[in-house]
Amino acid sequence: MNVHYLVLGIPLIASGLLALISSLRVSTWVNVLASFSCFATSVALLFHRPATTPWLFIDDFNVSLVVLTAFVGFTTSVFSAGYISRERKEGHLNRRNLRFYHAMYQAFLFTMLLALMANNLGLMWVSVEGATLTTVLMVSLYRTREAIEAAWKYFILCSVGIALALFGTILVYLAAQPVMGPGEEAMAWTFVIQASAKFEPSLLSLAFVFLLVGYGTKVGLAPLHAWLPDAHAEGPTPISAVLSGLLLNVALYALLRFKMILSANGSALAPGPLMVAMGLSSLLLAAFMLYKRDDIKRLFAFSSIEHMGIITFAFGMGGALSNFAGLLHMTMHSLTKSAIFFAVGIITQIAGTKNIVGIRGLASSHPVLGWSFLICVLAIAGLPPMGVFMSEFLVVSSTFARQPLLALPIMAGLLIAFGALIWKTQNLVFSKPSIDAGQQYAPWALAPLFAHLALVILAGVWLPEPLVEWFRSVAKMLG
Amino acid sequence: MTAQALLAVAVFPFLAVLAMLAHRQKAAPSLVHAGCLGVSLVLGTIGILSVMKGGVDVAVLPVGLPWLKAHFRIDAFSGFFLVIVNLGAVMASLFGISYVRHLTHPARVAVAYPMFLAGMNLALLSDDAFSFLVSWEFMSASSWLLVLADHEEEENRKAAFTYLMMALFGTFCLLGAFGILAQAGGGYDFDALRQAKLNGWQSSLVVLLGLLGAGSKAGLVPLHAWLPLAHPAAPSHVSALMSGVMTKVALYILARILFDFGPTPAWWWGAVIMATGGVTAVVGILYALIQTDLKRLLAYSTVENIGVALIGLGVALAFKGSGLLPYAALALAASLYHMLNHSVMKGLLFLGAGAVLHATHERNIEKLGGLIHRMPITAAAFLVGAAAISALPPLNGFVSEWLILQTLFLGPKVPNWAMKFGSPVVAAMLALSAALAAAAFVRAFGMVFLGRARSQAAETASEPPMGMWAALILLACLCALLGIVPVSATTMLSHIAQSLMGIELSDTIIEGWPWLAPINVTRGSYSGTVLVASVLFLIMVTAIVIKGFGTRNIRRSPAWDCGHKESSPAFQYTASSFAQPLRRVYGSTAFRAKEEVDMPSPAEIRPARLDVRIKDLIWDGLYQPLADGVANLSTRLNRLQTMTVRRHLLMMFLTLLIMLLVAALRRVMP
Amino acid sequence: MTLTSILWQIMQTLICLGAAPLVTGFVRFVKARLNGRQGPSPLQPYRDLARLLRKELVLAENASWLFRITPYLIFGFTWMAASLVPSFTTNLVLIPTADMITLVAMLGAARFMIALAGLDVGTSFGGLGASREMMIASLAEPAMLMTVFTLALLTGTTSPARIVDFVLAGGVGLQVSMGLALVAMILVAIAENGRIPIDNPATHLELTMVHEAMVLEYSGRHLALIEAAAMVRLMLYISLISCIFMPWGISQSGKGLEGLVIGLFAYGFKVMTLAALLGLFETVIAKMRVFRYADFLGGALLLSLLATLVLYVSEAV
Amino acid sequence: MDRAMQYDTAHLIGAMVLLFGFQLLYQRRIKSVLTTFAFQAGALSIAAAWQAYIQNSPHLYVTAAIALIFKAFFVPFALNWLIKRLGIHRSVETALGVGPTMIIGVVLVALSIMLVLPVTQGATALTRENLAMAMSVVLLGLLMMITRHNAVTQVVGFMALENGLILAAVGVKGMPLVVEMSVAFSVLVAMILFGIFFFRIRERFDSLDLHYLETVRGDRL
Repeated sequence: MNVHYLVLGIPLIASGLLALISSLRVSTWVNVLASFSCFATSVALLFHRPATTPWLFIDDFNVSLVVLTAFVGFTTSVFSAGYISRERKEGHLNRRNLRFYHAMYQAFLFTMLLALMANNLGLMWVSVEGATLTTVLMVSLYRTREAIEAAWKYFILCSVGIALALFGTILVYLAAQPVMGPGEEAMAWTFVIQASAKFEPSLLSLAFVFLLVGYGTKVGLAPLHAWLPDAHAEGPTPISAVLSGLLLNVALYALLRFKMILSANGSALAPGPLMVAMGLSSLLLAAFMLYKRDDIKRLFAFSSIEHMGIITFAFGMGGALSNFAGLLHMTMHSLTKSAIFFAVGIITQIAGTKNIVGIRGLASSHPVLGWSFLICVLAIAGLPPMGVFMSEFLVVSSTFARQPLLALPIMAGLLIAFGALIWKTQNLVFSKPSIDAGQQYAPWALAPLFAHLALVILAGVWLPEPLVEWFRSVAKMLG
Repeated sequence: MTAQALLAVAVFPFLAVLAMLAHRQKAAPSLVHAGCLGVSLVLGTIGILSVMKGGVDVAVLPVGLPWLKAHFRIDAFSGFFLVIVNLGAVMASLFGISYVRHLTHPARVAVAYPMFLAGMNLALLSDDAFSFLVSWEFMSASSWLLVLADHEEEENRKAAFTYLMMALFGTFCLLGAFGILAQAGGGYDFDALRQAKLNGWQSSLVVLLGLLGAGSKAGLVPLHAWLPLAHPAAPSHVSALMSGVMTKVALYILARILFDFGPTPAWWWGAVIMATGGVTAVVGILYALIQTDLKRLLAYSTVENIGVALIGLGVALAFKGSGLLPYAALALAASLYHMLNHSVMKGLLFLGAGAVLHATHERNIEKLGGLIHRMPITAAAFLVGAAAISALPPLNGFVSEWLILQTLFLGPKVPNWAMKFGSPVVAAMLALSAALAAAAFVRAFGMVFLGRARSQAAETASEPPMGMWAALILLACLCALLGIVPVSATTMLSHIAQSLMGIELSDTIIEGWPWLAPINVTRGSYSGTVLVASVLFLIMVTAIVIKGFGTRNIRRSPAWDCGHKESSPAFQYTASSFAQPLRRVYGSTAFRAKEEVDMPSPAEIRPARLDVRIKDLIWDGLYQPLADGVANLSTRLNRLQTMTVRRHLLMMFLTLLIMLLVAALRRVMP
Repeated sequence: MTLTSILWQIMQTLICLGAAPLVTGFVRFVKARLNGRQGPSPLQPYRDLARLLRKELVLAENASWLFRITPYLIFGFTWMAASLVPSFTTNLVLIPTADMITLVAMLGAARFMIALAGLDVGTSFGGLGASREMMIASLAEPAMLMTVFTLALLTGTTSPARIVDFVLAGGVGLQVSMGLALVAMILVAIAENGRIPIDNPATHLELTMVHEAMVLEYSGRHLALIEAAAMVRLMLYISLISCIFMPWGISQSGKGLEGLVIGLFAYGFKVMTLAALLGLFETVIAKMRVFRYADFLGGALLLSLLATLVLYVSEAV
Repeated sequence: MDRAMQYDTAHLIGAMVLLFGFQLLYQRRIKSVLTTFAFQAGALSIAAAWQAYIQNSPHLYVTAAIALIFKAFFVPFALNWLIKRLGIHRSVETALGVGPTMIIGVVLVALSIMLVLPVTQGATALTRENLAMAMSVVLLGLLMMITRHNAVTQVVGFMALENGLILAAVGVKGMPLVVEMSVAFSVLVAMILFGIFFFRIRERFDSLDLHYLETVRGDRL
């Protein structure tokens, strides 16, 4: 049987299983093991590609994302083991919550992997919606008013977004059906992309607008981003990690699939300018918003918006360099940002507050944690030798070369965001410590963070050849 | 050669790791500095060799951008800067070996210090835009950490933040310049950038971005804001490097962009850069004149010297742009020579300040004084540095400023009015800044070392340990040497001119040892060697005559001072009273200086007061508004986040409508 | 370099030192006569110097080594500078050692040292003198360099000897900018030598004093050296002005002995005339308030800048 | 009966859905809103059934059934019950007056027609007009959501939007997964109802925010 069924099957079964297990320790272990085996099997996809069906497929684009998702899913599960147990100890969560949490975690992984592997556009849509639902449930896990409110906001905005996305999907089928005849093939991306040159351009343009607004809501592009910071802030930190690290990517991935169809069609409305506009607005808005943040999780949620903006901008600019940079940035961002949320999780737990002003001098009280957190932030802020720098280098330089005027807002946005991040982090990591060094955390809790950091730094210095090849071929497809 | 250099640089990270692991050991920081000393020695020698040998040596590592790889290369030009950097590094490390031990947090410094050196060296070695910017950023980040070495202080954090922001701004500008060049040249490696064919506005944009990018690092007015903040915050031997060396790395890349990459920019850019340099020089030294913090003062004097070096670059560009290659080579050599000299003098001065700081824990010159009695060696060395940086013969500062003046005198040879009128004005600015520098450093030296001690700390000060003053002595000797036998240095420069201008300098600048003569000897010439020799001879004669003539007995007595009896040292002339005449002359315009005298009427017993208010126009006029603007805007935008769900839906709806309209209109009007 | 050039160099060196007190004395003499006083003989400065040299040295308690070496350095630099200005011949072996920029800078070095010496003892008068001296210098030096710039543009060189050659060869003619440069240089000379209206060399205990304030603490041979240096500096400026703006009679290399004799006489005549003029000027003009120096010297700076720009108008270059 | 006839019937039904969509905008009492919505759902189910018949694709009957049972009967009843249970106002509270809302609605319809007009090549008249109507219904639903405070009316608006989607979906030949989609949406709606009930959202979706605005939301400084 094909590997990717396995990759999808493991989390699905695991989530069913976890719904039944009530012991915390067991379920934690099952969760970790399931995520790990899922990741292990997904690695196999790198080496042999299963045959394409109208429903599922693996290509240059989603293979790396699938592995990335499985990997981050795994590391996050490791992190969440430590995090959750502490939450349980401190009595923030009861047994029922946790059972539910673990089940949902696997279900969430499943839906995301499905969305990535889906060849059928409808299936992709369904699984993205599924991902939304599962995360909604997890965000409201704490049952505090804020949590419920955040979940509610998230739910309403995203369901409307989802609805619009569906309309867009229907429109695409509408455009495909006269050319390819009715049936599943007219909805399978691999077939659509080949025929799309003959599609009705104006239908495609129309479709893309709906898709951009629909999936864009999930990507968290301003001004559709309102749900994102609250959802990140109020949910358990592991969920914030996967939200930022994975879900946004998945939504963007869906959007890019359609962009490919458009650029393959040629005469349809050029998606570039729209995406550039959305990207810039997200970047600039988030950059300014960062200054007003006191809640550390909200801070990094907004930084996610900012980076999604950069990525969208890059893809909007198009061209080999920008697209490559966009893909690289997607990967790097999800690795780095989830690492940051790992650190943030530990910090908030030992500091007992999410308020940045209340946390000071981490480097003095908890050197390892403090410094690794600092490095993560520097990485996300785009300092070498970390991977984000490489992508930002490509984006900014190529933009300067092609559209100097567009480069100015990008530069301004990056600078402003950088300022906010560094200023807040500097005060958090340095100055006189506010947390007593006695506050301990499990030493292995940093392991996932280090894993991510190692990858990010490695990528900043050296990228493996096959990955580069995939990215370049995808970049070509993205036009 | 390049390979060896890379190997040597690779040692630095190990030292950093070592420092990190052994951060509990007391001796570790000193050992790390010793290691840095060794490595820098190696790199410096490599630099000298490659300058002497000329030629180009390339190495490629399979890292960095996948399709680009990391290119490294040493030519005479980068070799020269390798010399500058590692000369400074050697001295700073030598000083640091014993200095770092007395810092509050030696470990922090010991970790970041090697990384900083690595960053600077790599920046010089790298031969493609990507690895250059990586090392450039690395340099900034590590020095940021060094500025944060004492991060418990609020203002240190502020300084570090400002510094990092400026650094990033610079990076983005350079990124832009490289981007445009790379687009035109078809690749990010410097060879491609050299081949780049640009049209008019593109090359102008490149120069502008390069100027902003390098300028923000080098401390070009008005991008100099970070220097006076960061230098006092960093440990002294680090500020010696940041100020004396790192700024040169910035000028290095600027020179590359101006003379090496792409087509030669239009001559008028030369005029613009020359003028910027002039303004920078004058503004910098004017600010230096009114500082009371010794290291701030030195930082501003760095701004001045960067301006001077920039004048040279500008003139060189103007000459090259109008095809006067020999003159261009001369101007470039002059500018480079000034960079070398400045790195030596400024290193000396900052290390001297470090010695003072170490002895008194006091940076405020109003609280020092009389140190010449207790720290004679430091005083002598600092005196040499001060004289050199005030461009006094026979020291090195004079030689380079003399050469730059000579090139400015040639300026009107450019067949163009901007230069014809510009160069005299800039020459006046240069002369003015030199004279003001003399004033500033008389003030600095006088307040710190001369007179009577103004505080307990100054009274109980003592000479620093040998490791520190050894560095001071060496640098002082270097100052003298570079001034007295400049010819040997200028031969070195001629190779570089060769590599950038394609014309040997040796026949234009050297009229046979020991005469230094631009163009030819009839244009005016200078010989430090002969000068020193004859002045010494005359002094000797005088001494002998007086010995034979007058009485030898000396009587010590209280200072006469026209019969005034001055009990307390507080009666001495203070730094601010010294600056008062100059402040009256220049201050009223330069920084809106206002003096308010409150003289009590004879009956009253309250003391009289003199309040002086001084504004930093550039900060108030440029940086503060920026910060406020960002703050305001973020407050306004923040409202978006506090809307109701329905309003957010409205936003979505509007976005959708706008996009639909775009799609629709695209049909109506294609 | 020939034997004669070495010989003339030595002679020049001796003259500029030996004649300096006489010139100063002459100026004082002229002033006294113009004031209607008898006044001391022009040879008085020699006696003063001799007396000072013989006197014992009184050092302030906290005077440092810097305070003690300064007089020698000042004297050495000034003397050297003076002996590099072609007075009666341009055929001097050391001429290429320093051009006019270097001369200015050498005097600057001397000033730097004396200002430090003023600060060394830590008296308020010393500081006052030093700060004012540096303020004056900050304007005078640029002005001087700008005149040098003018000459360099006009004559294509910054070496005084070459300028002399050029002017004697009639390369200049009558230039407006030359005139402006001359005025500027005279103003600078007045300021640099601490003459009225900038400073009054004959006063003490005035809050307006500059040069004297710095050397208050000096006595004995140190004071002698400093005084001598001041005299030599006056000599230097006079001979600089004379050799650049009225180089007539100066013997150039290749000229024989008679040329040299003519040169000597011409030089003596020029120096005396300028000294007399200086004396006259000082009697008719009044001392300025300290903060009007800026206007005075700023004027000099602008004049010299103007001189350069006028060159373009008159298409001399 | 010939194809043209079939199409015209399809359009007729679609037009009905749109008509009800308009009617939703000018209802002033919640009860009547609900009945109108029930009618719209009914019309939708007829449309689905008709398409199932003319495309002879039986699975659309399921869609029709879902539309009929779930939307036309269950949801209105559930909402009625909620109104009683939570004591929600009986009258529609508008953020924007009915008049302006209607005008905007007309504009939206015009926009969607304008957008669909250029669709010519390949696409049959069927798709064109169907699409125009579906899009109008979608936009009207969205419009309703943002111009009405009341929780119930907003749920209705959301479902109206969704009706538009289904209308579009069934209208095009051989669209796969239509059933799954309508199911998925039913789940969504169910969750919304659940949420309204569970979180006691009395008057408005956004009421939750209001007294938090000062305290939590976006941790304003």
